[in-house]
Amino acid sequence: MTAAAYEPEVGGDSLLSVRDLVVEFGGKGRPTFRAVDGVSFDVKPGQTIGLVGESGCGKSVTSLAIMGLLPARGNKVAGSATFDGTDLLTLDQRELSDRRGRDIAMIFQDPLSSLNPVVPIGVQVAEVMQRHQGLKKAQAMQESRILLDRVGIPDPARRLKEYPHQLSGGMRQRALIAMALACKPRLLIADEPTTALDVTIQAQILEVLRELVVDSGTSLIMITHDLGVVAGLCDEVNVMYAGRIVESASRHEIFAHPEHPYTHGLLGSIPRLDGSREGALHAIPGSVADNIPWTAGCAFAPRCTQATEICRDQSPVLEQDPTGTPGHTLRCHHPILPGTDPQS
Amino acid sequence: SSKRSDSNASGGAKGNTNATLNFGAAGAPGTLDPFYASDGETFRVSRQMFQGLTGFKPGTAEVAPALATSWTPSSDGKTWTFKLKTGVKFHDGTPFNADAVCKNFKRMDSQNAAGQQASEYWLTNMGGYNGAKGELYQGCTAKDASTVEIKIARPTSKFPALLGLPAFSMQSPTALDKYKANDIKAQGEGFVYPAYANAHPVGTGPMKFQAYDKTNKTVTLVRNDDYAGDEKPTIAKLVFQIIPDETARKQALSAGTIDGYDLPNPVDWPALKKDDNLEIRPAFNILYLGLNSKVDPNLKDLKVRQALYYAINRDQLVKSLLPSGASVATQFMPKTVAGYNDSLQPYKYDPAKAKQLLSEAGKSGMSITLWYPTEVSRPYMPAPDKIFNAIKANWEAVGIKVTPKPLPWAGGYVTQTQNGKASAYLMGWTGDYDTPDNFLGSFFSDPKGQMTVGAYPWGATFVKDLSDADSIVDESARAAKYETINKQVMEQYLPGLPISSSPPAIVFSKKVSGVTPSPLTDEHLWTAKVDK
Amino acid sequence: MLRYILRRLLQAVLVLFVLSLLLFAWLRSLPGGPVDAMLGERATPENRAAMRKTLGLDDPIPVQYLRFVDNAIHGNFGTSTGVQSGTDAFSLFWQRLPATVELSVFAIIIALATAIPLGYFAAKRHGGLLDTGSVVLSLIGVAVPVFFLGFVLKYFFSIEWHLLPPTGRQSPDLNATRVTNFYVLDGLLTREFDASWDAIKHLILPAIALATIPFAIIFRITRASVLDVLNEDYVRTAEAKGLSRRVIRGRHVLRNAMLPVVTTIGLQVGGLLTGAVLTETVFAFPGLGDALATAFTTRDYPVLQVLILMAALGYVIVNLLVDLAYAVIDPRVRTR
Amino acid sequence: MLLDAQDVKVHFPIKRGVVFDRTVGYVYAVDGMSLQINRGETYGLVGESGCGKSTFGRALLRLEEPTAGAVTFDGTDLSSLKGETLRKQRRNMQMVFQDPLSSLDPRQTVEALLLEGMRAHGLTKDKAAAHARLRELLAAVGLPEAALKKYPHEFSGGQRQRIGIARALSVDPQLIVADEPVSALDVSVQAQVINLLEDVQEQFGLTYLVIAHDLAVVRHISDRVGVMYLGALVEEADADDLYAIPLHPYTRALMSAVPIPDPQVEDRRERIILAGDLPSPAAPPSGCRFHTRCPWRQDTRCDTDRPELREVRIEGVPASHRVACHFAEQIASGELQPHSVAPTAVDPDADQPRPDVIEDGAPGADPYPDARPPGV
Amino acid sequence: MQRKKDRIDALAQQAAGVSADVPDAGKVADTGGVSLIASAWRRLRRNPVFLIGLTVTVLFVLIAIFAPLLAPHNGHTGYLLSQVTPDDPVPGGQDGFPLGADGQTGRDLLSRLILGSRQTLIVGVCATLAGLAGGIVLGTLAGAFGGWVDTVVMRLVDVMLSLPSLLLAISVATLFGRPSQWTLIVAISVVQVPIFARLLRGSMLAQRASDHVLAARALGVKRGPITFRHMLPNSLGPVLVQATLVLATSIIDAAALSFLGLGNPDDSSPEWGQMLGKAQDYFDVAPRLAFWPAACIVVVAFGFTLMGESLREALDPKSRR
Ligand SMILES: Nc1ncnc2c1ncn2[C@@H]1O[C@H](COP(=O)(O)OP(=O)(O)OP(=O)(O)O)[C@@H](O)[C@H]1O
Ligand SMILES: Nc1ncnc2c1ncn2[C@@H]1O[C@H](COP(=O)(O)OP(=O)(O)OP(=O)(O)O)[C@@H](O)[C@H]1O
Ligand SMILES: [Mg+2]
Ligand SMILES: [Mg+2]
Repeated sequence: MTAAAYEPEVGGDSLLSVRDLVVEFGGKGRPTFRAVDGVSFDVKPGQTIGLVGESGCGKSVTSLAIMGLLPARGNKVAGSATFDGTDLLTLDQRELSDRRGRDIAMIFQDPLSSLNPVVPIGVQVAEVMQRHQGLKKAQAMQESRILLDRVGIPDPARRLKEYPHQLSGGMRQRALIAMALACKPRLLIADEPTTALDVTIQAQILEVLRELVVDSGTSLIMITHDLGVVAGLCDEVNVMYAGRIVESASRHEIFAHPEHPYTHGLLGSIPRLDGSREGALHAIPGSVADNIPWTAGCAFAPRCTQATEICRDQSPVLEQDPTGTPGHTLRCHHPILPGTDPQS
Repeated sequence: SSKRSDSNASGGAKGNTNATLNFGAAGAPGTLDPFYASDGETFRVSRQMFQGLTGFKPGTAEVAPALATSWTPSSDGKTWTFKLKTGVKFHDGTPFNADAVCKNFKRMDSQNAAGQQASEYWLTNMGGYNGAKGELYQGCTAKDASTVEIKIARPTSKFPALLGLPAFSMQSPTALDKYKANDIKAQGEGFVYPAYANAHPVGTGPMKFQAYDKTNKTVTLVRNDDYAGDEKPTIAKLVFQIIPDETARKQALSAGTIDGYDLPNPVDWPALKKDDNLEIRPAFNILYLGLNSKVDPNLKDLKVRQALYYAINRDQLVKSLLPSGASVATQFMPKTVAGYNDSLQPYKYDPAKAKQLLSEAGKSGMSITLWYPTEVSRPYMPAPDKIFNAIKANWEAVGIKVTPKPLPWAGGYVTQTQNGKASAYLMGWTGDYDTPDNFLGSFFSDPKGQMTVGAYPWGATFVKDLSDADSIVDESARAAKYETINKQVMEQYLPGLPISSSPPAIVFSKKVSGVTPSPLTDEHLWTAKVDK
Repeated sequence: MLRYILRRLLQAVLVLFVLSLLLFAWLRSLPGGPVDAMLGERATPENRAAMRKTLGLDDPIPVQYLRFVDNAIHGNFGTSTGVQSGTDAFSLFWQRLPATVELSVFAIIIALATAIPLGYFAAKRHGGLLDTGSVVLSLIGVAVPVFFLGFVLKYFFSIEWHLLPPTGRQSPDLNATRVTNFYVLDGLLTREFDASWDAIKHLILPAIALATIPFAIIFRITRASVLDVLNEDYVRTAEAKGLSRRVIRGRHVLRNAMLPVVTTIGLQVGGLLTGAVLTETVFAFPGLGDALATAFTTRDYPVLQVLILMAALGYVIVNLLVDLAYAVIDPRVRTR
Repeated sequence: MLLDAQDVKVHFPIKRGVVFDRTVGYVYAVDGMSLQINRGETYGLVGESGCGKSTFGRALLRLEEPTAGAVTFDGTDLSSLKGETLRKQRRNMQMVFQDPLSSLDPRQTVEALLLEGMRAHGLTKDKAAAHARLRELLAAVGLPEAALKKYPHEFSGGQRQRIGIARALSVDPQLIVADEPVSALDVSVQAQVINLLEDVQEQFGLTYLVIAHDLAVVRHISDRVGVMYLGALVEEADADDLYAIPLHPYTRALMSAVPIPDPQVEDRRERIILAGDLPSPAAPPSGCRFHTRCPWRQDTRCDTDRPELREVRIEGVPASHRVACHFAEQIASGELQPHSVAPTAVDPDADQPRPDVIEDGAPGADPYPDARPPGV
Repeated sequence: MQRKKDRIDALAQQAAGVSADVPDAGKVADTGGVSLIASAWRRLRRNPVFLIGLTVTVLFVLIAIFAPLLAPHNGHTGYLLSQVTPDDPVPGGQDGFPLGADGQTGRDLLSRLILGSRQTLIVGVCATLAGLAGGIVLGTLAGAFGGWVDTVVMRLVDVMLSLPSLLLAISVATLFGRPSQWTLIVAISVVQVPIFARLLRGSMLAQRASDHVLAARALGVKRGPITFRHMLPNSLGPVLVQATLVLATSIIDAAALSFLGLGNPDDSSPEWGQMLGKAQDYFDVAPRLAFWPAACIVVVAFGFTLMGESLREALDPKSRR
C-alpha cells in the first residue's frame, strides 16, 4: 500500500487561536511551577500544526489546558484559547463538555491506558455519538461499526464487542481515533499518538490520520517529540522548550533553516536513516529535566553553546525572525543564522 | 401475622395468670431428659416440668414430700416404703402410680453402656447399674397402686433426699417407651440422645414442654393446667432465653427483654438491688483451697498447712471479692447442713503466726505452686483470678514464693486437680441436697482422690470414719458424729483450707415477684407473679 | 473458567484435608477435653476414665482420626458435647448458619451502602473536609474493639433509649413460623411481617458493630481506588469525549474502581466470621460465632472441627464466588 | 570471531492444568537465531516489539536458558558451563538495559553498585586500587566523583544510563549486550548516550551487540545489522549495505516506515504500509514467518517453506549481505510487484502465559492484603 | 512511562528541595546522596497526618519507657482494698487516686494505665516482630527459591489464611493449654505470618524478575548477596508498612482475646487489652474501667494507623503523582 505525497489544503481564518497561555502547578506547600509559559499559536481550518519538544516541555499540558482537562485542583491557567469565537478557558465544565468530543476531540499517547478496560470498544465509540448526536444505542453501535471499519480495523462487527485488552496496540489506537472522529470534530488534538507503537504500526496510524484529515478537512494539532513525524505531516511546526515556544515556522522552513540553537541541536542529534553514519552525533549537552525550573533568562541557556551573559539574565521574546520567511518566529538572543557553524 | 402471646388479658394489680416469664439462662439445656443431665442449666428446665418422689421445701435444702406424700424406712434403714400422691397424671395423660414409679427405677437401673456413662447422677449417687457390686439401689416393688417399696444396699444419709434430685424425676413410662428413651448411643466424642431426650420430655410438673427453638436458642414451656401440686402455676408460659454472656444478660434485663436471670455478677448486686428484685439464695456451697501433700511434700507438715491458712486474709477476701452475704468458712460445709459444728472458730488472719509456724517447720521462704482455673465462674468463686491474686498477695506477704498456674476449667484444670495432680488449688462445691456426706464425702471419701488423704498417717481412719458416719440411720446421732469429724478435720487434719461460702443470687425485674430463692437453685419459676 | 473453578475447588479440598488432619491432632493433644466440660467438678477420676473409654477418647490419636474420617465419609461428623449436647455437629452447623449469614449479609449491606458512596465522594473531594473527616472516622472505626463498640451501642440503644433489643435474634414471645430459619426471609414468606420486622430490629445493632471494620476497609479501598481511577487516562479520555458526568461516574470511574473493592469484600468475609465470634457473644446472637465461642470453652471437639472446617470451606467458596464475580465485571480475567 | 551463536532457540512453555500444570504449548520467542560477532565489532539487532530481541540477548548471556542451540564465546562453549564456572565467565559479557532506573537497585549508592561486580570477581584486592578504578570508570562515562555517594533516583535519565554503562564496564568485559540502551531517553539525550557508547568502545576495545527497534539508531552505531522478525533473522548486512539495498520485504517496509526529519524527503518517499501486526509468537505462521503481512507473498512457497538466511547473487550485493527470502532476487529486480494485503486480526498475547491474575488475588487488588480486620 | 517516572522523580526532588539547578551537562551536585528512605522522610516531614501519628506513637513509647517513673503508685498493691465492699466494689476517684480503683482488687487505675503502656508495647512489638520474622522467613524462602519451595510454602500459607484470623488466634491460644502473655503474643503473631509472607513473596517475585536483579546476575553476583542485598531490602517496603499497621491491630487483638477469656490471666503487670477484657465484669458498675483502656487503645492504634497509612502513601509511587 503506497500513498501519494500529501498536500494539505489551508483555509482562511483561525479556527483556534491560543494566546499567552500560562499554566502553573503548585499550591499549598509546594513551590509553584510554570509548566507552560506564554504559549501562543493559531490553527486554521484544515491545517495541521505540529507541537514538538522533548519530554516535560509542556506539550501535553498545553493541549490539556485547551481542552479544560487539567486536574481540577492545584493549577492556574491564564491567557486565552479562542475556538470559533469563544474563549474555551472561560467556559465552565458543562459548556466545555458539550464541545469536547463534538467540536474538539483528542487522542492520547498510550492507547491501552486511554481505553476503559471493562467496557467493550463498541460502547466506548458509541457513547460519544449517544451523547452529542442523541443517537439511540443500537443506532450508535451501527455507526461505530462503520467508523471502526473506516479507521481500518478488520472484522469490525466482532471487534465492536471486544474489550481493549483483546486488541493489539495499533488497533487500540485506531479505536481511539474512531472515537475522536465519531462526531466529525473540527479540531483534533493528537498527543503523541504513535509514541507507544512500533514503526510499522506508526506508519499505519499516521496514514490513517493523513487520510482522515484530507477527507474531512479537520484541523489537527499533532503533538510529538519525533521531528520525523512532523516533517511528514505538518504545515506549521512549533518547537517547544521548557514551557515556551522557542521557534515556529512552516515545515519546510524549519527543517531547512533551523535558527534556534535548540532546534538546530535537536536536528543534529538525531541519527538519520538516510544520512551518513560517520562521526559522532551533535548531542545537546545536559537534559531538560536537569534544567527545570529556571528563574530568569533563557531556559535553554544552560545547555546552549551560544549562550552569553544576556541569555542568563534576560528572557528573549518570541518575534519574527528577521532573516527567515514571514511567519518564522523565534525566541532567541543569538539565533544560528544560515551559513554559520554553531560548533565554532 | 404471627401470634404474639396475649400477655395483657387480665389486669389485676398483682400477678397475671396469662403472663409469660422470660428467663435468661446462661447455657442451653444439654438434654431434655434430666436423667442424662448433670448441669444446672438443664436441671433448671427439668425442675419446671418434672417432679421426683421427694422434693425440697421451697427456699431450703430440706427434704419435702413431692410425688410421695410420706416415706418410712425399715429399722435397718435398707427398705423404704413410699406413699404416693393419688390422682396425678403425666402430661400425656398416663396415670402416675406405683407401677410407673417402678418402671422409672427399672429404666434408670438398666442402662446400656453409653447410658451408664451419660447418667452421671445415677452413677455417682447409686454407684452402679443392674445390681452391680456396690450399687446402692436394690429394687423397687409396687405394693399397691399408691405404695412403693424401694430397697437399698446399705443405710445412708442421702436416701431418700437424693430422690429429690431432678435427675431422678418421674417420667411418663408411656412416653419413655414410645420415644425409646433408653436408646442412647456414644458416637464420635459425644452421646446421641434418643427422641425422648431431644423433643418429648413428659413429666408431672407444673409446666409442660412446648418447644426448643434451637435456631433462636429458646426453650418454651407452657402451663400444665392439670398440675396436681399445691403451688399452682401462675404463669401461662415460661421461656428460657439462652444468653451465655453475663453482661449481656444484665443488659437484657435492663432493656426489659428478659424478666430475670440467674447468677448475676456480684459486682452488679448493688445496682440490681436498687432497680430490680435481687433474690439472694442461702449459701449452700463451699470454696476451699485444696492441698496435696503427695505433689508438694512441703505440705505434709500440719504447721505448714496451718501457716498457709493463717496467712490468708479471708475477711478481706470475703468482703472485697465475694457477694454480700458471703461468709468466712470454718469447716468444709455451709452452716445449714446437719453436722455443721457451730463451735468451730475460723482461723483468724495472723501473718505473724503464719511466719512463726513456717519457721518452726523450717519452711520459711518456701515456694508453692498455686493453681487456679480460667474461663469459668462458679457461684462459690465468681472470679477465680481475683481470689487467686488476693491469696497470692497474702502468701507473699509472709515470705512464700507463689508460682501461678492458671489452666482453663475444661482445659485440664478439673481433671488434673481432681486426679490429685495439683499441689494447691482453688476448688469448690455446691451441695446437691442437705446431707453432710454430700460435702465431706465428696472431698475425702476417696483416699487417693483430690487431696490424697490416704497419704497422711491419719488418712485411713478418716476415710473409715466418714463412711461409718454416713451409715448411721438416726439423724441426730449422725449429725453428732459429723460434728466431731468436722472438728477433727479442722484442728488435727487440715487436709485443705475451706475459704468461704457465698450466697448466689437470682434476679428478677421489679415486675416479677413470688419466686423463692433456693439454695439448691431449685426455684419454682412457675410461681412467679408477673405484673405486666 | 470452568477449569479454573475446578482447580480452585480441588485445591480447597486439599487444604481442607490437611486442615482436618492438623485440627484433629491438635485438638486431641490439648489437656482437658469434653469429659471435663461435661462432668465438671463432680465426677470421680474413675467416672471420668470410664467416660473417656466409652467415648473412645483414650484410643491413640491416629485410631481416633481414622474413626473420624470413617464416620465423616458416612456423613457423620460426631455429636456435640457442649454447645448443644447430643446434637449432630453438622446439624448444629446448619441450625446456626442462617443466623450468621443473616447477620453478615446485613453487616455487609450496611458497610457497602455507607462505604462506597462515602469513599467515592471522599476521593472526588480529595483533601477536603469530607475526605479528611471520613478518613479519620474510618481509622477510628478500625481502632475501636468490636466488643467495646457492641457494649456502647447496647448501652445507648437498648438500655438508655429502649429503641432496639440488646440480645437474641427474635423476641421470645413471638410465635413466628420457621421455614428457612432466615428469620427476615421467613417473615416475608409466611407474610408474618411483624416477625420480619422484629428480626430486623434484632439485627441492627450487631450488624452495625460487625460492619465497622468492613466499612472502614471498604471505604479506604474505595477511596484509594477511585483516586487511582480518576487519574487514569481513560477517565481523561471520557472527559475529552464530553460525556455526561453520570456516564463518567458510572461507566468509567465506578465500574473500574469497584474491581479491588470486590476482592476486598471476599477477604472481608473471613473477617466477618471472626467479628461474629465477638459480636455474637456480646449480643447473645445465636449464630456460628456464638457456637464457636461456646465450643471452645466446653472443648466440644466435634463441633469445633465441623465449624472450623466449614469456616475454611466457606471462606474458600466465598472467595471463589468473588473471583467469579470479578470475572463477570472484569473482561480481562473473563476472556482467558 | 568473539561470539558465535548457532541456531539458538528459546521457547517458553505455556502451562495450564487443573491440578498439575501441563505444558499446552510454547511461545516461540527465539526460534533459530544464528549469528556471529567479531571482536571489536558492533552488531545491531532491530525488529518490532515482541520479536524476541531481548530474549535472544539474554539467552546469549545465559541469563535465559536456551531451549536449543549453541553459543560459543571466545572459544568456550557457554552451554557446557554451570554454577561457579558460568558465574566466573559472566565478567566477560555484560549487559546494559533499556530502563535505566529499574535496572539500578534503588537502595544502593552508585559506589556500591559499581563495586559489586568487581567484588564478585575478586577485582577489588585493595581499597586504593578499587577507588582508582571507580574514578576511572566515572571519568569514562562522564560523571563527577560526587556521583559515587548518590542514589540512582537522584540522577536524570541520561546520567542513569551512564551509571548502567559504568556498571557494565566495571568488570572489564569483552562483550556488552546493550538492550535498547537509548529508547527510554529523550531525543537530545539519546545522542549523548550513543556517543558515549562509541567512545567507550574505542577506549576499552569492546564488542557490542546493540538491540533496538529504531533502525536509524542501529544503523548509526553498528557495523553490521541484523533484522529480526518473529524469533529469527530475516536479513543481515553491513550497515551501509542494508540501507542501500534492502532485500527482504520486511526490511524494506521497516525502512519506509521510519520517518525522516526532512520534509523534502518525506514528501517524495514511497511508503510501504504493512498490513496488520506482528503475529503472536505462540502461534507463528507456517512457512515464511512474514508471509501474512508480505506484499510480495507468492502462493508457491511462502506459506509452506521456511526460508533460510542465504547469500544472494545480485549485482552490487556483497556476500556478507544475507537474506531469508525465497524471492529476494525477483523482488530486487522488480520482477515481482507488491500487491495489497488484507490485514489479519492478531490478538495480543493470545495464549501467552500471563501472570495468572486471579490465581493469586485478582489484579488491582489492594497490594497490602491487610484486609484482615484489625481488632478482629 | 519511564519518562513519566523520571519526571516524577524530578518533581519529588523539587519538592524536597534537592538539585534545583544543574547548570552543566552531566554535572552532579556535590552533596551527599539521599536514599529513597531519606527522600520519603523529607516528604513525610511535611505531612500533618504522619506527624500526628508520629507524635502519638512517640509519646506512647516514651510513656511506656518511663512508666515506672510516671506512675504515681505501683500496679499491684491494693491501696484501696479497704474501701472495697460488696456494696461498692469499685472505689471511685479520690485524693491521690484520680481515677479510683481498678476493680475489686483496689489497685490504682491510673498507675495501671500508665504501667500498662509498657506491657501493651511489649505485646504489640513482640507480636509484630514475631509475625514479621515468620513472614520474612517464609516469604523469603518462597520468593527467593520459587519452584516447589514456593508451592509448598504458599500452600501452607493458604491453609493458615483459610482460617478466619481470630479463630486461628483462639486456636493457638488454646493450644498452649496454659495461657500467658507469651501465648497471647504467639497467637496474635501467627495470624500475621501468612499475611507478611504473602506480601513479601509477592514483592520478592516482582524483584526476581526486575532488571536490577537481572543486572546483578549478569554481573556474576552470587545468589546470597542477590537475595539479601537486592531482593529483600527492596521488597521490605510494603511489609514494613504493614508491620506498622499490625502494631495497631495486635493491640486490639490482644484485647479481643482477653475479652474471650483467652488472654494472659496474670494481671500483676497490666496490659490495656487485658484491662479492657477484664473490665467487662464492671461494665455497668464502673464503665470507666472499660473506657480508659479502650480510649488508650483507640488513641495508640489510631496513631500507629495514621503513621502506617501515611508511610504507605509516601512509599507508594502511585500516590506521588
Ligand atoms: N498535574 C501536574 N502537576 C504538577 N506538574 C505537572 C502536572 N502535569 C504536568 N506537570 C509538569 O508540567 C511539565 C510539562 O508536562 P507535559 O506533560 O506537558 O510534558 P510533555 O511535553 O507532554 O512531555 P511528554 O513528552 O513526556 O509527554 C512537566 O515538567 C510536568 O512534570
Ligand atoms: N519469561 C517469559 N515467559 C513467556 N514468554 C516470554 C517471556 N519473556 C518474553 N516472552 C515472550 O517472548 C516474546 C519475545 O519477547 P522479547 O522481550 O524478547 O521481545 P523484544 O523483541 O525484546 O520486544 P521489545 O522490543 O518489546 O522489548 C514476546 O512475545 C514475549 O511476550
Ligand atoms: Mg505528553
Ligand atoms: Mg526487549
